[in-house]
Amino acid sequence: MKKMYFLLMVALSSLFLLTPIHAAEPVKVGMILPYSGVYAGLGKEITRAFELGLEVFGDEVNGRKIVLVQEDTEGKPNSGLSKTKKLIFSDKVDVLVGPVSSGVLAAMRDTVHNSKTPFVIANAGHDGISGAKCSPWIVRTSFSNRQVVRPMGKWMYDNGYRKVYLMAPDYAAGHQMMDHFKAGFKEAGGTIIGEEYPPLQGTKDFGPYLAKVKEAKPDALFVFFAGGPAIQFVKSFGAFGLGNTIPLAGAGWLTSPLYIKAQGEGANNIIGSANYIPSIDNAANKAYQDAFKAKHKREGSEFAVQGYDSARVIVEALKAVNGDTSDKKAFMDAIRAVTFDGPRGKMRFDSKNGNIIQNIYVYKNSKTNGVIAPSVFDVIKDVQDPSDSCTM
Amino acid sequence: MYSDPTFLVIQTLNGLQLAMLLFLLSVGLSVVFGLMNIVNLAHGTLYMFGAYFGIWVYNLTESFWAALALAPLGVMLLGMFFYEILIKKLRNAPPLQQVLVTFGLIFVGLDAVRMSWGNLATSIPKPEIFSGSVLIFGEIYPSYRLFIIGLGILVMLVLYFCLERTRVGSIIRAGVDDREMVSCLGINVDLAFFGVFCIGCYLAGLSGVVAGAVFPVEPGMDMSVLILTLIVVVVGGLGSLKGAVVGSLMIGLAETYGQVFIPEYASVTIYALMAIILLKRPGGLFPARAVQ
Amino acid sequence: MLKAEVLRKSYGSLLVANDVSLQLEKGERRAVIGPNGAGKTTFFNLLTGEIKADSGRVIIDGMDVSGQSSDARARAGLGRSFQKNNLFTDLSVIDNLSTASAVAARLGKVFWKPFSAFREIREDAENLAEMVNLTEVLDTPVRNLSYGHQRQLEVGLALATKPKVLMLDEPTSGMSPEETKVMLDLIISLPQSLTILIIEHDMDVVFGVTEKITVLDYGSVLIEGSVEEVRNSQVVRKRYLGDAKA
Amino acid sequence: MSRKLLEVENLQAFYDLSHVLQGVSISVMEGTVLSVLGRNGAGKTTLLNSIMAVLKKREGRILYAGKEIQSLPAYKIASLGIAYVPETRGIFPSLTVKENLEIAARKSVGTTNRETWNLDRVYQLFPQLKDRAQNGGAQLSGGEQQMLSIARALMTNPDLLILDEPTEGLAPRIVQEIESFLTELKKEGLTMLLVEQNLSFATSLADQIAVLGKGQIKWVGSPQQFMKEMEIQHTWLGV
Amino acid sequence: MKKLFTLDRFVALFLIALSLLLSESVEYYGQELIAEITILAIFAMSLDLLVGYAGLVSLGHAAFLGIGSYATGILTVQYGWEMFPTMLISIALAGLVSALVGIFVVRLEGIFFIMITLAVSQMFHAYFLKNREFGGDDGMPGIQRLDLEAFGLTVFDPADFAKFTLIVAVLVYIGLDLLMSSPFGRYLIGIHQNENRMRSLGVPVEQYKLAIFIIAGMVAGLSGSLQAQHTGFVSPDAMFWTVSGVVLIMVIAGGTGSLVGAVVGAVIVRLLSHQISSLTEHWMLFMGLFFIAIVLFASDGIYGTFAKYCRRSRWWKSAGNSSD
Repeated sequence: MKKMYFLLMVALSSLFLLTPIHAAEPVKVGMILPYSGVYAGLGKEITRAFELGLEVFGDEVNGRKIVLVQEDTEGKPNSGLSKTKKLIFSDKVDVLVGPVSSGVLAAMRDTVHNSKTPFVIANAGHDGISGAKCSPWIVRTSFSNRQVVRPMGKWMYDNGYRKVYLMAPDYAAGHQMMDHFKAGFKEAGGTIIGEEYPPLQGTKDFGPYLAKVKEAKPDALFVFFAGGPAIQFVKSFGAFGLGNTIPLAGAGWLTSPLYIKAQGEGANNIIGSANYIPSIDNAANKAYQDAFKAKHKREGSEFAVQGYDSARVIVEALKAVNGDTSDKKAFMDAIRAVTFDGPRGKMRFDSKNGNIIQNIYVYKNSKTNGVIAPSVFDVIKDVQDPSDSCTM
Repeated sequence: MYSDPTFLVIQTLNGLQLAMLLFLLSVGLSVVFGLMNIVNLAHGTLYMFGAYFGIWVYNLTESFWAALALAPLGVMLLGMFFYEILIKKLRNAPPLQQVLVTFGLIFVGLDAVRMSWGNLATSIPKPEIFSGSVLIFGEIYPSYRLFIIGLGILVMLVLYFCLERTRVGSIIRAGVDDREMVSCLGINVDLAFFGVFCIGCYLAGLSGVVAGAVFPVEPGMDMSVLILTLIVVVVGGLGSLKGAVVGSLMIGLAETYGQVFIPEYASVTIYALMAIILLKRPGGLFPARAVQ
Repeated sequence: MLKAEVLRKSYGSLLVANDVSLQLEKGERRAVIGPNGAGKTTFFNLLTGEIKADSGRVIIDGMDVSGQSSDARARAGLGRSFQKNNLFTDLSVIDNLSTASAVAARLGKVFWKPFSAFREIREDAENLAEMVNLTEVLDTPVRNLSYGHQRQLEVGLALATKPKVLMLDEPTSGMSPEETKVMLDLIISLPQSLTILIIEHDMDVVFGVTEKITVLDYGSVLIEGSVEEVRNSQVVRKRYLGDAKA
Repeated sequence: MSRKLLEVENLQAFYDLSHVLQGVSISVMEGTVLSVLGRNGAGKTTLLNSIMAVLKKREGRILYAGKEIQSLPAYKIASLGIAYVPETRGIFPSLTVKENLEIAARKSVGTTNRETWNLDRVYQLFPQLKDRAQNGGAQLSGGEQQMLSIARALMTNPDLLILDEPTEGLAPRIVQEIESFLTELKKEGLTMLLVEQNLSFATSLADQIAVLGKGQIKWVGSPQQFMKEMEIQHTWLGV
Repeated sequence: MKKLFTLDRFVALFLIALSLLLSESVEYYGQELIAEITILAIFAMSLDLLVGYAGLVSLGHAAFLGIGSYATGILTVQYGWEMFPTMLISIALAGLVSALVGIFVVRLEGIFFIMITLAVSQMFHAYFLKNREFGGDDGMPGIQRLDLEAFGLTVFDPADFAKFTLIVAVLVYIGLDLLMSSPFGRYLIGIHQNENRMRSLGVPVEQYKLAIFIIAGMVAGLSGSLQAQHTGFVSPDAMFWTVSGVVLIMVIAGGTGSLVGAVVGAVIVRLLSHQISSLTEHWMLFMGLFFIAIVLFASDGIYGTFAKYCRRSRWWKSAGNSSD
């Protein structure tokens, strides 16, 4: 029983151990990502690519080594916020990179903004962050939800789809995606003939929804699904024989290289819009994919490229300030000024809202040598987040 | 369009396939819970291991059928292992301790899966003969779903036969009525119940493999089915085959029809259904033992 | 004081109470006897409302409580002990009794004042303990109590609510003769104004406590009468005393 | 020739903290019937439950055919050839009458060459049960339940039959029927341990009577002696 | 006569003193963590009222925390209310909702109570997840804190906010401790020990269960309001069933039925998972093993086992506390 008391004391005294060490030599990058929970795979993917980016672009600037401090958001807003505070106030990181989910991002935003911590968003697509909730301390190397799907609406109308059915999980990102697609599509002249929003958690079966889509006979079905549900959706879509009658289009993550193998035949012929697909043909992408393959024995995904580019942004910004992060404003300005030709093509930050300006790729999956993979179908150049509700 | 009979048939089939998956999952939990008084929250973990063992076997053999045959056995062994080292000791512990231990097992199982197979969602390919579709009233319908329905009905019949027509079945039913009396007839009733536990684990593994070809296989898949399974169990009533059958049919069909007819409330249909049933029948519909 | 009118209860085809009626005057003491499975405890439970009767009425002190729950009937004046000890096993004797006394004093809605500040409840409980001969084990947790003491506490809890009708379900079952004697004395010593209904197997106890007996069999009243009448009844001798040659 | 089939030596048994049996010793000779008499609460059922290991908290020695069985689980004790007809009868309500019987069916493990009990023979002895074969266990009357419980015990082909108040709560006609069945069984040489409150029933069947009171054996003797012992009857049985 | 200083109160005092001391000495993040854990501890205490005192194991208690949070967020952000009346209304609202829910659910038992509370909380979760007016799954940001200038506390200073939550926690503890020492509390203990007996003594058991369900809901609402103020936002995640599950685990791990046990559970489980998850992404494995170890080696929970040991040990008895 003494042990139990001891344990109690250890637990309590560990509070003392939280006393932070003063920022010494290294530049600390706080990786605020999910390492457990539903999005753990993406958190790891981004971290791996970030590390790869440091290897490629240099992990030392002016004698200061770049080190990572990883904290697990669990994909939950509360944990994410708590860990964000730890990284900012206890670890005193110089810059934050993350998170995966928009909910966590929304929870973190005020703390980051108020503490004036440079923050590079490496995945979460929450529209507000490049809209009303924008901050001078935040840039995004990934995308905003509307940035990816809005141009796709116009593109689909222009390419002959007039009546489209929509489907996405019933949560903010799902609705944002659909709303912006709808806006782009309707602006161009198309009609939405039906919408379905299955529950985000625990949709056990897409069969009922697919049967409804089938009944409606649209020109195309446009969806947003990612991760496990994307696998399940694409498999069901194929199994119900919709593949032969109704073209399926989606926001890029639908057939991510991370999952496309598990999706089997159903993934064939799907078209989509994405900020990245592995087969983009440029030198930077080739270098990135070669490096990633050499290290991880598979293709790097769109999640990975966001981590890779985030590393490059930070390294280049550090170079611009000679490794001096004591003036946070100057460091942040340097971040916002970074521009380069990366795997996704030319990229720079929108001075208006800090969101990345990038190409949006329309891709189509096809089968070559028994392997289904996306290839670039069309490119929509230099897409900005269209929002103007940001006032910095 | 909702009045179109073909549409209704298709949706009913969808509901049935979900119901059968739920049945495979819940019957074991219901029995373990209702008859052995073990609050095994880690039942979903067994399901997850079923799916991952399935993928493992599939990757080695390239055969769905090998996965279907072997993975559930692996899960059963895993279940037996945990029974021997942990659950047995807690047979008579207060329920809250069982909750804590099985919660611990959920955590351990989750990380074990992540360490062994990674974090990314994946899937088991369907077997060749059920990878296509069939025509039902002129509608294309995935044949694998019919396979699930068939398998579910088959398991139901086998369980019914074993329980109602065999001596072991009599022993189990008698054990539910009066465990000590069965012992006094010279029958090792604990062994019979251990067998029941093993079958419960086996079926959880089986449903993991079967579901792994439809649903994403990923860490965390255990938690989403756990709740669904518990709902089936309490709706049907603890410990009875009839309860598991009726409970899974109700929940499976309610979930499907809910998504079709009241999509706005799809995420709460089954919760609402359960709440209503529990308020009317505080012990579920067909409990094996009357609630005191 | 207590009136049961044609109480009936069946489980499917099994009739466990077949139109049982009973009337007790104030201060009357009545024993209910009958072979095991005759429906004595069921009858008790129908009176207390723990089992809902299919039909029939229960009247306590002129108040019809037929449709009411068991706690309402208890508040109307029914106090009962159980055949199987039904105590607060983790609490001490005094805590058991004071809990019951608090219920009797209707203190449940008092949440601002410490329970220990109610001296009078403590005194009540101590008096009760004395009444049921448990003074020397006041601070012993129930689970460490001897069986006889537990049975005494069982009666003590029933008494604590100051009932109008006290119902005792086999208060001496499982007791040693000495313990039985103690219990019998205890029951005899209860105030004469208290109406008592007792289920008992031990004829010494029955004859010691009461003059009037109701014999239940197969869920219905076989005979009701004085000790002598029952003693001499051929029906009862045959059914209950097993036609013994004694 | 005759040997002690069951021997209980200084048995102590506890329910929670109450010391129910305080050193009980009895023995049952092979081929005889021992009746244990006692009031309610004397510990009769506890004695039987202790022998069958239904009650596990107990001390002392229990021997069956010379072998110690007190540390065995209930099912092993039963499978040595002991059958138990408990006071509650223990009918399985979810099983039909036939299933109730079949579940118990077992070959004799003993050495005696009694005729084997099977479904047919049991139905011969209790024709009512045959009529009720497909009925659920819960649908039987008290008498039928008692018969089923005894019949089921016989299906295990026991060498020792333990009965706990088989006449309790039954109509006199049924008591007589049961008495005649048991007499039949006794004639076949089946050893029995019978716990009773019904004196006439117990004395007519028993070869030996033991009186249990206060958790101890107070008197042992033949039925004839017992009938003369008015004092014993009064003190320990309240007759 | 009961001792004024029971072991529970002694340990509670010790924890409070330690936290107050720490809130001065640790740096920013430590202070944030103290506030976070203190709020969690209040929530855990409210659940312990149900689990440990009334025997009602709820897997939906987070719903009331969420309602407290949302009420605080909606009233202050969308309606511009002052924080103090908002807090009172939040608590009242959580109480009102738990009354409405409680009327239906308190008569269920065991797993059925668990599942119906889960169902109710999932329905609330689904409502807030869908409702885009309140931010949908992104939740609602921009929630301010209670102005405590009058007491010399600056709530934006984490140390002061931590102190504020500690004071609230102390008040809640004192309140609940008094409540549980009152005749009302004794009724509950009686109900938990033996519901049937209480009924046959004349206690309308369901009414008391309902009362404690409401009180627990209100305290949960309070913790929700504090949490919204601490994090500055509220999202439906706060009422997902796993939140209830984790707190239930904390209460069991700490030891039920003493209030302090719930606090100890919340503190230890939270700190451990915090620390371990910084070290390894496989922190769940260690937490899982930790939970299993508790059941195997400290079956009354961490504090429950500690208390049992203390009460048996000589020094506690020698301090004159033979019976508490």
